[in-house]
Amino acid sequence: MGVRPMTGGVILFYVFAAITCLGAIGVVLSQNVVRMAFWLIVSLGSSAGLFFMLHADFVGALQLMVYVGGTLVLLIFGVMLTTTGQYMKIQSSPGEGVLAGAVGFLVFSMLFASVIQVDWSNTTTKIGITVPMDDTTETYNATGMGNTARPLGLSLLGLRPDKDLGKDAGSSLSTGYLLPFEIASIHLLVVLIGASYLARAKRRAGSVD
Amino acid sequence: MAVGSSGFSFRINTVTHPVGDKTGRFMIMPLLAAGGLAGYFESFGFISPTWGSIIAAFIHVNLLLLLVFAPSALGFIWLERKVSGRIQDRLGPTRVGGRFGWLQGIADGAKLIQKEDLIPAAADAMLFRMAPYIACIAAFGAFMVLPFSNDWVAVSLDVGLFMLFAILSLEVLGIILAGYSSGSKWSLYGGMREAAQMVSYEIPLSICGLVPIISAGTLNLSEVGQLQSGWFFNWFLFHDPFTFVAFFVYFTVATAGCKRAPFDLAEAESELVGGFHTEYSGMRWSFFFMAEYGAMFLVSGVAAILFLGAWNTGIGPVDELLGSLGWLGQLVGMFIFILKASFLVFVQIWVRWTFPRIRIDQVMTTCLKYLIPMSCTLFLGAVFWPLVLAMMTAGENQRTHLWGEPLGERVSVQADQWGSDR
Amino acid sequence: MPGVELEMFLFIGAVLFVCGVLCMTTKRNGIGILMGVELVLNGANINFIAFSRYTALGLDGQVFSLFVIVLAAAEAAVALAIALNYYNNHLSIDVDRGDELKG
Amino acid sequence: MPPEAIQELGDSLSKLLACACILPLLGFMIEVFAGYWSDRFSKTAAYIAVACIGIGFLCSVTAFCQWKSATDFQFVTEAHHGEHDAGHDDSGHHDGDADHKEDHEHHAGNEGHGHDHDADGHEESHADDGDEEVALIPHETAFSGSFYTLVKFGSLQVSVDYYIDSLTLLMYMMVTLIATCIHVFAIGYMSDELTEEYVDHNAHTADGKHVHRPGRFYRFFSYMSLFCFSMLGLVLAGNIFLVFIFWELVGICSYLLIGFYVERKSANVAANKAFIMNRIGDFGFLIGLMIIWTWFGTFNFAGTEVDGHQVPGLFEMVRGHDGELTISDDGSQVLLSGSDGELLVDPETDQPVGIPYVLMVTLGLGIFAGSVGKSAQFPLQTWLPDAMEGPTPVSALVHSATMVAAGVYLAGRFYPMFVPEVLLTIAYIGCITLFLAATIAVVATDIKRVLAYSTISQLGYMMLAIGVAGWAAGLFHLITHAFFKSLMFLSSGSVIVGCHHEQEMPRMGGLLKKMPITAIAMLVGVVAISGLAIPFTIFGWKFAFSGYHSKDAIVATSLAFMNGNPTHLLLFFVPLITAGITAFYMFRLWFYTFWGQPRDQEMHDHVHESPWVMTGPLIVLSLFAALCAMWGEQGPLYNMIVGSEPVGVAAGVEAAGNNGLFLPGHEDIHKVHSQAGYFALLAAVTGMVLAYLLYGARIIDPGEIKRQFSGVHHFLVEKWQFDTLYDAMFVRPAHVVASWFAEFDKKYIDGFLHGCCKVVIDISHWDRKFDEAVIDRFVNILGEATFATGRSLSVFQTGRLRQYIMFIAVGVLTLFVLLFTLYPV
Repeated sequence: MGVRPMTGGVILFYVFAAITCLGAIGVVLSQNVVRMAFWLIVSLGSSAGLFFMLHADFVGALQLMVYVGGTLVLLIFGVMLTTTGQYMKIQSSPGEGVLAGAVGFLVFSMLFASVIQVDWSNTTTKIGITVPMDDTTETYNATGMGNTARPLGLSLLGLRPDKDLGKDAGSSLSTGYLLPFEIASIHLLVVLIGASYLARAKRRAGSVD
Repeated sequence: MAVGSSGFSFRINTVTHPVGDKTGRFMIMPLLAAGGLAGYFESFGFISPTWGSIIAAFIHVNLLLLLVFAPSALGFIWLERKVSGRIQDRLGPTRVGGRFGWLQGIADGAKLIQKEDLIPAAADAMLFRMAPYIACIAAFGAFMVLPFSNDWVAVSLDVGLFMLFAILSLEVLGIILAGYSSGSKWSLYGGMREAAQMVSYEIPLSICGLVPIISAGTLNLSEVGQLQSGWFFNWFLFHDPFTFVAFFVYFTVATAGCKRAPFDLAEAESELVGGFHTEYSGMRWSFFFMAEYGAMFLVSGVAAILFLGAWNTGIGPVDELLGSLGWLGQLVGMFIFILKASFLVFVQIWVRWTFPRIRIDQVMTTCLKYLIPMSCTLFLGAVFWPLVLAMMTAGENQRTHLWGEPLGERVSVQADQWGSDR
Repeated sequence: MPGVELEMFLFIGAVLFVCGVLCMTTKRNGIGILMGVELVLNGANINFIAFSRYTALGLDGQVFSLFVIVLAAAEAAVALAIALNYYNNHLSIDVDRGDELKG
Repeated sequence: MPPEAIQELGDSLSKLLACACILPLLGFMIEVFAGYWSDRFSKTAAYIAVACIGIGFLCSVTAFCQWKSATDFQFVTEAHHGEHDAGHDDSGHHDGDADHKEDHEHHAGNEGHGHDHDADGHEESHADDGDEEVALIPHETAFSGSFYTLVKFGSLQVSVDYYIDSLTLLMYMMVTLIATCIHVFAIGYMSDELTEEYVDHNAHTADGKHVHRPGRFYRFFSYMSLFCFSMLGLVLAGNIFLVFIFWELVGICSYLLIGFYVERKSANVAANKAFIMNRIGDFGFLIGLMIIWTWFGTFNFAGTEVDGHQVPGLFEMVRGHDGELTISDDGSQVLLSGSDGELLVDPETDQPVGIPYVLMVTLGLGIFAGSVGKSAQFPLQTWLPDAMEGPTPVSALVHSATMVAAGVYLAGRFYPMFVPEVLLTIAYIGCITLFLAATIAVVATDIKRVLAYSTISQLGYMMLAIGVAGWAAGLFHLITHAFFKSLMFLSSGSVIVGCHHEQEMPRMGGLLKKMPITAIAMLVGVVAISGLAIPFTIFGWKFAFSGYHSKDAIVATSLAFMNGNPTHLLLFFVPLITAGITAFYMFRLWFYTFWGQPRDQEMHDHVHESPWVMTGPLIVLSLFAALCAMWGEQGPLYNMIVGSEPVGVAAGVEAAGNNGLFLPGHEDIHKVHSQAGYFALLAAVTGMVLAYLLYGARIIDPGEIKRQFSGVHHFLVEKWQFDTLYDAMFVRPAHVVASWFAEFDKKYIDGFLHGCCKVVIDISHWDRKFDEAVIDRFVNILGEATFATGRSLSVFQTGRLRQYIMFIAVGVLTLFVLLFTLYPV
C-alpha cells in the first residue's frame, strides 16, 4: 500500500471502516437481541457509507432503505414478538464461545492470508480493461461520480450501454440482467405470500396461560 | 476541482449542466453556494481540495442547522401553538417576545434544556440514550439531498429522492428503540404502533413520490425542480390527472408518515400515557419533537419539489428574471420554496387540530386497504399516461403504439448521453 | 481512490464475514443467527462493490450486490416468519431446542 | 371457339361447384366438433347446416347463370318450332317432330365434340345453326379438369378431377335445392330431439322401459351435411375412382342416418341391411374398377394431360367421337380409339388396341351392380323399405335427391361404357323392379313404406329408360321424381308428426281438414307421380305436372324400343300397366290418409297442422314438383339433360353390339311419343279412378277384395317372400357355417391357447421361487446394509443448528487449507 496521504476521503474511509467493524463485533459480543440489532444497524449503515465512498450510490441507498429500514425493522419485530420477559438473554456456554472464537480466528486468518497473497493490481490489469479510477469528467451523471442509478436500471432492463455503445451494430450485444431481475421479483412475491402464510396468527401449541 | 476523493464529500453541487434547465446554464456561481466556498478554501494553497470540500460541507450543514432547521423547528412549535389556539378560539402564546409570543419556542427550548435527564431503572440505558439521536439524525440527515433552491443542495445525488426516503425511514428505528428500551409497556405499545404504522406507510409514501418521478425521469431533486420552471402548469401537480391525485394521497401519507394527528397513535396521550416518549424528558424528549418537525418540513418540502414546482414562482417571466439574477434569484427561490413547504406544514397543523384521532386498526386499514391500492393505481396510470397520450396525439418521433420500444425516448437519450463519456 | 487500496475493503469484508459466522455459531437465539447471516451477506456485498470499483468487474458487481440485498431482505422475511412459527411451537426462540429430528 | 374461353368458364364453374360441395363438409366439421360445446337446446347446428347447403344452392345457381350466359343454351327451344306449338294448340307434338329431328340432328352433329375441347369442331357445329353468334360456347361442352393429384401408380394417375356438363349443373341445383328444403323441414321435424332427456318410445331397455337418452339434434344435422357433401362430390367427380370413393361415403352416411335411432333394434337391422346390400353391389363395382384399371389404364371420364402426353378419357376410348362402338370383325373385341378419335394402334405390333367384348360386358354389369345396390334394383331392393326406420327427412333425402339418385346417375354417367347386352340387362332389371315394387306398394299400409316402394318402382322406370336407350328420359325422370318424391316424403313426415308418430294409414283418414297444406302438397305430389295431365295444350303449353312429361318420355322410349325389336314387348307393357298401378296406389295412399272419415277418432282429435318451418318447404317443393318440367321436351329441364346426352344416343343405332339390338334414336321416339303419352295417361287415369272407387268413394270394399285374393295379398304383403328367400338362401347357411367355425374355435384354438396358458403359469411358478430365493435376498441384504450405514451416520445429525454452521465453517477452512497446500500461490 505504501505511504498514504491523509486526505479527507481516507479519513472518512477509516471512520466508516472502524464503525462497520466495531458494529459487527458489537453484534457478536452483545447478548441482548435488541442491542445486537442496534449494532447491526450501525454496522450496516456505515457499510452503506463505504458503498457511497466506492461510488455505488444506488447500492448504498438501497442498503439503507432495504437493510436498515426494512430488514432491521422486521428483525426488531421478531425480537419484540418473541422475547419473553425483559431483555431476554439466551446465554451460550463459554466453551462454545471459545471453540467458535478459535474457528472464527482460523477462518479470518485464512481469508487474511488469501487477501494478502493475491496480487490484486495484477488482476485489474490481467482483465485488461483499465477502469477509470478517477475520472475527471465534470459532466452530469458520470458513473465515476457514483451516479449509477441509470446504468443499473438499464442493465436490469437488459441493456448494457456502458459496454455496448462503443460497438458497431453487427457485433453481439451483451445482455443485461433482465431475467434475474424478473426472477427476483417473482421470488419476492412468493416470499411475500409464503411469509405472510407462515407468520399468520396460530394458536400456540400447548400454550401456557 | 480536484477529484477522485471519496464519493461522499465530493459531489457538492455538481449540478452545473442540468438536463432540463432552460434558464441558468451559465449562471454566475453564487458566492455562498457550496462549490464556491470549496473553491474559496482551495484558493488558499495550504488546504487540500478534499479538506476544502469537507470543511465546506460541514459549514453548510451547520449553517443549515442553525439558520433553517432549529429556527424552523422552534418557529413551527410556535406556529403550532398559535394555530391551535386560533382553532380552539384561544389566543395562544401572547406574552413571550411581544404580543405574538414569537419567542415562545425559545422559551420552551430553554425550559427543556434545564429539565433533568431521567433514565428509568428498568430502561436499557444505552439504547435509551441512543434512540433520540437516531431519530433526530435520520430526520435531519435527509436534508442532505433536499435542494433549497436552484443548485442549492448539499449533495446533489442522482438517487436523491430514493436516498431521502431511505434516510427518513431510519427515523422509525429511533422510535422503536425508544419504545422498547424505556422498559415501560406504554412506550412499548407506542413503539410497536409507530413501527407498524411507519413500516406500512412508507410503501405508499415512496410509491406516490415516484408518480411525478415518472414524468420527470430523474430521481435527482434539483433536476425535478428545474423541470418545473416556467409557468405553473409546468408543475407536476398539473402534469396529468394521476400526479394531481397523487399529490393529495402523498400529503395524507406524509402526514401519517411523520405521525401527525389524526395518525399520531404512537403518542396517543389519551390511550398510552405519552406513547413511545413516556419515559423521556428534557432535551432527549425535545429531540423527538425536533425530529418530528424536521420530518414535517422535510416531507412538505419534498411535496413542494415534487408537485408544487419547487422554488419556481409559477410565473414564467418572473422565473426568467430570477434566473438571470444569479444567486440573488436563488435566494428568492429558496424563500419561495420555504414558503411553499411551510404552507404545507401549516396545513398539517391545521389538520391536526381539526380532526379527531382515529383508531390504530383504522389507521392500518386506511393504509393497507385504501392508500396502497390507490397509490399503485396512480403509479400504473402515470406509467401508461404518456403512452396513451402519445397514441392519442401521434406526432413526430413519438411512440404511436403502446408496446413499441421497451423504453421511452428518455432512456435512449440518457443512455447515449451517459455512454458518451465512457 | 488513492491511499485506500482494494485490500482494505476486502479486510472489512472478511471481518464482517467472520463476525457473521461467529454470530451464527455462538448465538442460541434464532434471530441472532439471522443477524449473523445478514452480516455475512453484507461482507460479501462489500467485496462485490469493492471489486466493481477496483477491478474490471464494473457495474456487474453492483448489480450482484443489488440482488444480494434484495434476496437477503426476502430471506429475512421468511426466516422471521419461520422464527415466529418456531416460537409458537417451542414457546422460545432458542434454536438448540429444535432438535426433534436429531438422529 | 377459343379454348381459353372454355378453360376460363370451366375454371370458374369448377370453383363454384367445388365450393358448393365443400361447404357441407365444413358444416359437418363444425357441427361434429362444436356440437358438444353447444348445449342440447341450441338449434345452432341446424342453422349452420342450412346455411351451408343453402349457400351451396346459391353457388350452383350462380354457376348455372354463368354457364347460361356463356353458352348458347336456351331455356325453351321454341326458337326452332315455336309456331308449331302455337299453331297446334290441341294436338301435342305431331308436327313438332320434323323440327325435333333437325334439332336432334344438330345435337348429334356436335355431340361428337361434346366431351373433348376440340375448338374447330364446335366452330363447324355452330356454322350450321344460324341464329347464335359464334362467340358462345356450345352448351354440350363438358368441362373437365383436375384439382390435384392424389397418387400415381406408373401411368395410372388417381386425382381429384371434376367433370362438369349441363347434367352436373342440373344435379347440383336439384340436390342442393331439395337438400335445403329438407334441412329446413328437419329443423321442425327433429325439434323434439332438442332435449337432455329424449324418450324413445320405440326402443326398450332390458327391463321393458322406454329408452331415455340425450337428444341428438346436432348429430343428425352433421350427418345430413356429410350426406350432402358426399352426394355433391359424387356428382362432381371427374373419374370413376373418385366416384367410387364418394359412393362409399354416401353408403356410410345412409348407414348412419338409417340407424340414427341406434337404440331401436329394427333401426340397427335396417342400417346393417342397407349397408350390406350396398356392399354386395359395390363388390360388382370393384370388379368393374379393376377391369377399367387393368385394361384402360385411366379412370377419367374425359381426356386428360398426364405428364405431357394426352391420355384419352374412358368414353372417347370406347365410343370414339361419333359415339359408335367399334367392334372387331370377329366380334371378340371392342376396339379403343384415342383422343384424336382415331383407333388406337399398338406401336409394336401395329394391331389396333382392343378389350375383349366379354370383359366389356362384365365391366358394364359390374358397374351396374353397383347402381343396383345403391338404387335398390331387383335383387337388392329389400333394404330400401326397411330404410324407413330412419327419420323421415332422411328418407326424403335418401329417396329423392341423394342416395338412390346416385345409382341412376352413375348408370347414366357411365352409359357410354355399356354394351347393348348390358343395356338389355339394365332394362329387364328395371322392368322387373318397377312391377314388383308397384305391386307390393298396392298392399302396403305404412305410409312411408308405400312411398318407399313407389320409389323403387320409379327407379325401376329410370333404369328401364336407360336400358332402352332413353338416356335423357331416364335422367329426366330422375330429376322430376326427385322433386315430387321429396315433396311426398316431407308431407308424409308432416303427417306423421301431426299424428304423433303414427305411420299406419288405416288409422288415419280425413286429415284433409286438419292439415290442409300438407294434404294439398301431397296431392300435388301424387298427381305428379301418377303422371296425370290434361291431354291437350292450353295457350301453347300442355297443362301437366312434371311427372307426366318424364314418365311419358319413358313410356314412349320403351314403345319405340319394342317397335324396334318386338321380342322385348314386355319392356313396353309392364311399365305401361305399372303406370296405372302407380296411379292407383298413390291415390290409394292419398285417399286413405286425407279423405273420408277419420278411422281413429281420438288420434284424429290431436292431429294438428305442422309449423311453418315444415310446411314452407312443402310449398316450395310442390311448386317445383308441379312446374319443374314445364314445356316438357322443349322445356329447360329436358334441354339441359339432352345437352349432356352421350354421343350417338340421339342418333339411335340400328343393330348395336353382337346381338344386334335396336336402340331407338330421338326421332324414332318422337314418332310414337304422343300415342305412348295417351296410353300412359289412360293407364294413369284408370288407376286413379279405381283408387277413388275403392278408397275414395268406397263403392267397392277393399277388404272384400283382400279376402278374395288373400293368397296373393299375403304374398304381396310378404314382399314376394324376398326376405324369407334371402333368409333361407344366405342367412341360414351363413349361420350354420358360422356355428361350425365356432365349434372349431372352442375345441382346437381355445384348447391350444389354454394349454399355452398352463405352461406359462407353471413357468412363472418356478420363476417366483427363483425370485424369492435369489433376487429378493440380494435386494434385502443391500437394503439392510444401507439402513445400517444411515443409522451409524445419523449420530452426526445432532439437530443443533450452530453445530452445523460450525461444520460448514470448518469444512470451508479445510478446503482452503488443502487448496493452499496443493496449489501454493
